[in-house]
Amino acid sequence: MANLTEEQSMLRDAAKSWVAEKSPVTAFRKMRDSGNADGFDRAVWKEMCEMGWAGILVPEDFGGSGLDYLTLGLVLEETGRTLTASPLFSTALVATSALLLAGNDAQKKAWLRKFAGGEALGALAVDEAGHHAPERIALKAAKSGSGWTLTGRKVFVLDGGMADVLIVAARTSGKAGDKDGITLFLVPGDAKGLKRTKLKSVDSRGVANLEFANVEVGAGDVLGTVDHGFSTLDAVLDRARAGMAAEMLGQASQSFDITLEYLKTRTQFGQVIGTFQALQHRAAKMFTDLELARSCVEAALIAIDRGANDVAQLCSLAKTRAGDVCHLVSNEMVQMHGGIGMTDAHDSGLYLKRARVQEATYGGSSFHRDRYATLMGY
Amino acid sequence: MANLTEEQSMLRDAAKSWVAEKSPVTAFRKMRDSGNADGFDRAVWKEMCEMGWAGILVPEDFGGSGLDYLTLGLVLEETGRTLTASPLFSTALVATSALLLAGNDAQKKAWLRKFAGGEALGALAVDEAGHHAPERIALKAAKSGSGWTLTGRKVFVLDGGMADVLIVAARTSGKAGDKDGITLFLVPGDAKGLKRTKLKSVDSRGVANLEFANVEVGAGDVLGTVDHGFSTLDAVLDRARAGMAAEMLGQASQSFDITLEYLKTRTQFGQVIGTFQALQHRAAKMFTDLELARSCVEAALIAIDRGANDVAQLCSLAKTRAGDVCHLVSNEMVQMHGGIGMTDAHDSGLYLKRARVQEATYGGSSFHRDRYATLMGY
Amino acid sequence: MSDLETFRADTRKWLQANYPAGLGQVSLDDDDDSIWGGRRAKHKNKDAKLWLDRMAEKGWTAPTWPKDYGGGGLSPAEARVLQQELGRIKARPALMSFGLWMLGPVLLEYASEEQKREYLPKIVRGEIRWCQGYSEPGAGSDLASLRTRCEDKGDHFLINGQKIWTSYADKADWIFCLVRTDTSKKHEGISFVLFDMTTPGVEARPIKLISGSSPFCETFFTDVKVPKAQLVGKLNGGWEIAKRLLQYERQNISSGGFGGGGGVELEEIAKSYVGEKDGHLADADLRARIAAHRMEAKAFALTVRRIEEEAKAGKTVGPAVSIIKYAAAKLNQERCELMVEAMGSQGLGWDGEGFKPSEIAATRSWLRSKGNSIEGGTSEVNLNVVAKRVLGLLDHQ
Amino acid sequence: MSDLETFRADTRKWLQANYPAGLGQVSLDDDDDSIWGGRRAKHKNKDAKLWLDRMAEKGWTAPTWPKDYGGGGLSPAEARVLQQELGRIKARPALMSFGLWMLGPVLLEYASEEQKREYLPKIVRGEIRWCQGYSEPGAGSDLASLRTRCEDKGDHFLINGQKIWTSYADKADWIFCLVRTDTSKKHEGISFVLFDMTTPGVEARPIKLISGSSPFCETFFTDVKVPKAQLVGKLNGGWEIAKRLLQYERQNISSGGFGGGGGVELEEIAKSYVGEKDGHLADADLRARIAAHRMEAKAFALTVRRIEEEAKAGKTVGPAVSIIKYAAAKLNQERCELMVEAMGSQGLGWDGEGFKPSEIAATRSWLRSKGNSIEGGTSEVNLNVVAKRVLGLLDHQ
Repeated sequence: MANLTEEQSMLRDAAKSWVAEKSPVTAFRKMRDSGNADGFDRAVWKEMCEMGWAGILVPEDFGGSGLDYLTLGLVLEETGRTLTASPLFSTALVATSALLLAGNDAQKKAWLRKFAGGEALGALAVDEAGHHAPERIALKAAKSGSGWTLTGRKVFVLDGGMADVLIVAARTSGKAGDKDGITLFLVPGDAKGLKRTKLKSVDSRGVANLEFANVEVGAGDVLGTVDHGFSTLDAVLDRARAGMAAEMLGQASQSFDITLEYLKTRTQFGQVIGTFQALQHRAAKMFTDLELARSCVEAALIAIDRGANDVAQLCSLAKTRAGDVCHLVSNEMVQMHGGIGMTDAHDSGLYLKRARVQEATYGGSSFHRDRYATLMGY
Repeated sequence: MANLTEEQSMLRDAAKSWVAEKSPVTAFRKMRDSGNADGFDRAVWKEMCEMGWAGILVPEDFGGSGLDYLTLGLVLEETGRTLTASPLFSTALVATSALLLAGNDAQKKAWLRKFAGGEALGALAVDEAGHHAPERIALKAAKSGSGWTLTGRKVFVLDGGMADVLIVAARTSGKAGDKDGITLFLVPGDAKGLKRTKLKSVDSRGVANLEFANVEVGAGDVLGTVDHGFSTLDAVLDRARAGMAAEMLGQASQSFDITLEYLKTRTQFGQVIGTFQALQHRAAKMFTDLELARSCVEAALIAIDRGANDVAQLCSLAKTRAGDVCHLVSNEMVQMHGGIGMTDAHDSGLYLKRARVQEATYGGSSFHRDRYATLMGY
Repeated sequence: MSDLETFRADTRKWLQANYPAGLGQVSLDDDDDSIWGGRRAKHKNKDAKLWLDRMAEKGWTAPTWPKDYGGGGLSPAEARVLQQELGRIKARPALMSFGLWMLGPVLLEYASEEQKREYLPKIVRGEIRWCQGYSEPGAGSDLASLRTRCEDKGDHFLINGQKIWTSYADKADWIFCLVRTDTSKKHEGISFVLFDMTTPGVEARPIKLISGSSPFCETFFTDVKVPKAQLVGKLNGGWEIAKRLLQYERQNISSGGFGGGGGVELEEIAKSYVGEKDGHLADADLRARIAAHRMEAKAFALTVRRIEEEAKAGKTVGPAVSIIKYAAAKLNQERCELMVEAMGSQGLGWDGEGFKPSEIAATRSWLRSKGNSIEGGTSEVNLNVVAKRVLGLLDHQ
Repeated sequence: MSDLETFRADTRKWLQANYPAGLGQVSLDDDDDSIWGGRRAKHKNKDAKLWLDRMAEKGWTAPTWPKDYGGGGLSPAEARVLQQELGRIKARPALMSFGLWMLGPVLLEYASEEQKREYLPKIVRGEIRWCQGYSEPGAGSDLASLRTRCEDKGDHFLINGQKIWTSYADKADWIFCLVRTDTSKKHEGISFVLFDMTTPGVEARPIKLISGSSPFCETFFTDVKVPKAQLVGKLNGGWEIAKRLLQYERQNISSGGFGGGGGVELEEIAKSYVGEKDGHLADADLRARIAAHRMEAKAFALTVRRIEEEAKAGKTVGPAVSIIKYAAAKLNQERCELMVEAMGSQGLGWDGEGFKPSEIAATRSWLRSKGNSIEGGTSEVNLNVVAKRVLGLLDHQ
């Protein structure tokens, strides 16, 4: 664990106890079984906002507490432990980051205070097919009068079905594959011509497909500069990746702890199964990967806070290492629990399903290994 | 083990007992320590020829026994078990295959009988840099009068320093990277302008670098057809790969057996270390990979004998799976033996060194995975 | 013409005459009850019922069982010919049944004459559908630690306890069940009994898996009265029968079910979701991992073939067979992981809009595949067995 | 100006005046005997000798040891400043010594006053070079099973037995050695003794490794007479000292030696041997594996940094430290494997024509790296320790 400020430790501890008390896995399970299509519980979200988490990154002038990414990462790690499904990630981290990085005063005024107060939700709409490919954006934004007309589709948008405002990456020039010619737009969730389809994802989190049929937006809805949105988008994505990595780290740590506990209690052949050396070595290796992943996640968050020049590498590193350990531990959780781990009544499946969705979101390990190598020049 | 003919079983058993008696690892070690630059023991080779192994593939009209690749593979597996270094591979398998596949009567008459009788050695000279790349051949063969002039280099040629005849892949048209424009030539080992440098390889087998400075050969020395040698070369290479895979299978099996024996005798913490479950599972996984590799090696050899249409895939498969298991087992042999396995006095190092050379020869796993995927159309 | 050739000709003729034209084919995992038979089978498909009855009449649902018990009485060679001929016309299986695969073989070996005459013919005809009462919540890998009590009440047995992973307990008519008849010993305190699932006190509850609904059940026994005549073999002699039956079950799991990777191949799916670049899969990293997996799958398939050929040649089964279950489970899990990875977010749907049925199916198969290394002997137990039985390594002292 | 700043200023001034201009730098693994000191050091490099003497005079070869024993008597804070200042001028280490790293710390803790005054100053001044007599052919991972006998002969000890992996036994002056003084107990029968390697009956034979020559020796003791005053701590109380010393050794192995992957980076070497295609390594499969490895190496480096920062912040050392040795060994072995794979056949030479020195070095390093997961505690033992001490899993009964 990195050395934390007093404020960070306090917030981390507060999150820890709140999660244990108010948002155990049973709460997520209940939400899932209730068929709640939002993918989160509004009452729970309200509590999280009251604790100020929605405004961690929001400057004080806009009603937030103006803290740093490491702090938000600590909270995401704790909420990740129990699979807490909430807009914290998409609104307080992703959408907020986009506005902080590229929003003008009017745009910040319009949204940041609402985000911090829990009165509005935001979401980032980037991918248009099954695989993460930010430069392959094709959704067309055509000039019409003083504004723009958006036509195309976005898929698997996290909280896209609930968001009051969508940050949409669109193509204003060039062709799919060009980094130039991408522009970010702020689009109201209830915009005319926008069809939102809530999906039933394997991990029961709120995701949606979006169809844009001549959706009109004004000139003032451009976030950042026309045709040069990619660098902002990439920066937003890196913050999203680091945050997702923090969430995965929390989850993997929790599922490891649960599994370790089972190894210490389950008996077969007259032995607690945790005494079997093959399982001991597998557990020790998981622990090793968890420690390595923690270092990567913390380094990425700290680099963002310091505006370091290796943010991109570190975020790809954190996403990959946290994703890989989440992958490993979620599989071992099922295997080491045996038959009971295969039942829907047990939590193993919930961790397994959430893990794969997070691994794929904003680029899987394959994507980020390639990106890392490219960034390092080979 | 595939179902063998009586003849095959007999030869396999003969090889097994000969190897145990006449060519244990100590023999190879002695050869190595004697600083013998040939990389093999002529007396031992003479015995092997007397048993008819040099002529296994050679038709009876040319003094051989006209048997099949599976049979030769079985012998190579046995000689591989004790790291027997001999020209069996390069002469009786590789060079012989080249002549059988593309040689005209005169060429066959000139060499096959000598190969079978142990009066001449052959070698295949293909690669020109550290990595296997048969289509990247650049060694130039220029028409001069009725014959050709060869200029360029070949590296790490197995038995290249000893061979009486070299089968040299040269470029007669096109450029490095083209499959067309490659021609095979028969070049005497003592040809004027040919400089041979015997190398001290990590596994003490006989390899050499060859420098061709205007080496003159006649029109009759073209093996196969001008400019269309690649398909022959590829077929020869596949036979070489299958044979090398058989050798690796023998080695991996032997080093596994040695290690298993150690696990059953070495005591630490008052326990035979083979009772530790983590080691048991690692051993069981090695055994699994060995069984899978055996199936691939046998399938590749049988496919060659049957002239099946998937020889290429199966040879890449056999080379990869046998190479990977050889890699794994050679590492585990050192690790499971602990400190003693690190000493030159122990055989672990000999198996480890030979393994890596074979893995790289005629394409490593990375090369063959790529080739396999390409052959399968993705 | 050899007897075998005559048999082949007759069989072919008979099949031409008796295989219902309208029936066509069906995949092995099809759960149409007409294939599983039993008292409660509705036999919606009349051709299927006809096919079952015709095959049962000849005893060909159990080709090698003695005619006395309703079997076909065929020699192994004849049975192979029958398989070949059925394969030639791609015939749909007439009957799938745990009775045929697991119970029948052990009854032939351990049951009394009366029991054989009572139970075997009904299995052959698919009249009684059986389920297997083995695992318990506290007895998984360590099956012999099972606790379901079976008390001798003089004129009957009284059974109390719980089983888990009882496949199709909710659909089966009878159960073959391991029970504890002596609590003072472990392996020597187990007996093998048969009873009717409609007996008062028997309750089966389907288990929902992480992949959705499943054939598995939790099965509860509360004061279940079982006639003593339904004990198979000796009292407290059930463990030997149980182990023998497991061999048949594992053969069944290894051969069928997973491995190979049927349907559209992984690389084709990857191409369609990831795209291509100069004729190669666009994602080079994924391509390398798919190639490595496909090569392992090929190596596995070649190994299965090798084992079959060795068996045909009448050799004693080589050690390779011991690794089949472990290797098959590992392969299928890798394949499923690569499949959902290749599909990206399209492979992460549970159901409903936005996902094709083939995508949902891939996701469910991926989740279900996690059980491959647990059911029918965990991979850890498989590796222990290889280490000890095949490699001769000893137990930790 | 704070005391620490004054100390920094004085130190900087002293270094300017006393660091021999002609000395320059040297890599840590340099085996020039002037760096290792000892009775047999030839000190070919006079500047090195001068540098050693000047540093030893101030006790700065052992900065934190008490002045009474020749040490520098510096506070940890001052010692850190000294390190920083030495680093600032890239000073060559004045003395490398098992005496400084391993023996000294335990002598300070366990030795008698007389022993401290006798041995510590000579360590500080590099007069005596020490080697470590721990492992035996039959006692590797299970060190406490060591058998080297040490009998009490009244006025002296008599030692018979054999040690292995004794680094530099052929160059050292004295040995700190674990011996068995009670055969009836295991851990409680071990004692920690010191003796001169020139004592009659001591013979050291260098060990040749798979990678070539090495500093390791087999060391034989035949009726070696050792004064009883050279026993450290209590008779049969050596195991506690031995374990404490191992902690210092492991710190040493983890921090220095392998990991990180210095010199030219793997990817650069791969580029030069494999070539590039559209700015990427031409072999996409190798590229993906190199990237995965380099990311793990980065994760490891970040973890080491995290541990250091936690330590600086005065936190109790977190559990992460327990995995360092295991992870470092694994990483270095992967790195070496990828290195020789990237070099192709150029990475497979032993020596002589046809291979560059850098290629031979890579091959030897690859072979030597196989020892990383064995020396100083095997990876298997590391994982056992993590499982038991950190994760709280129990021993198999």
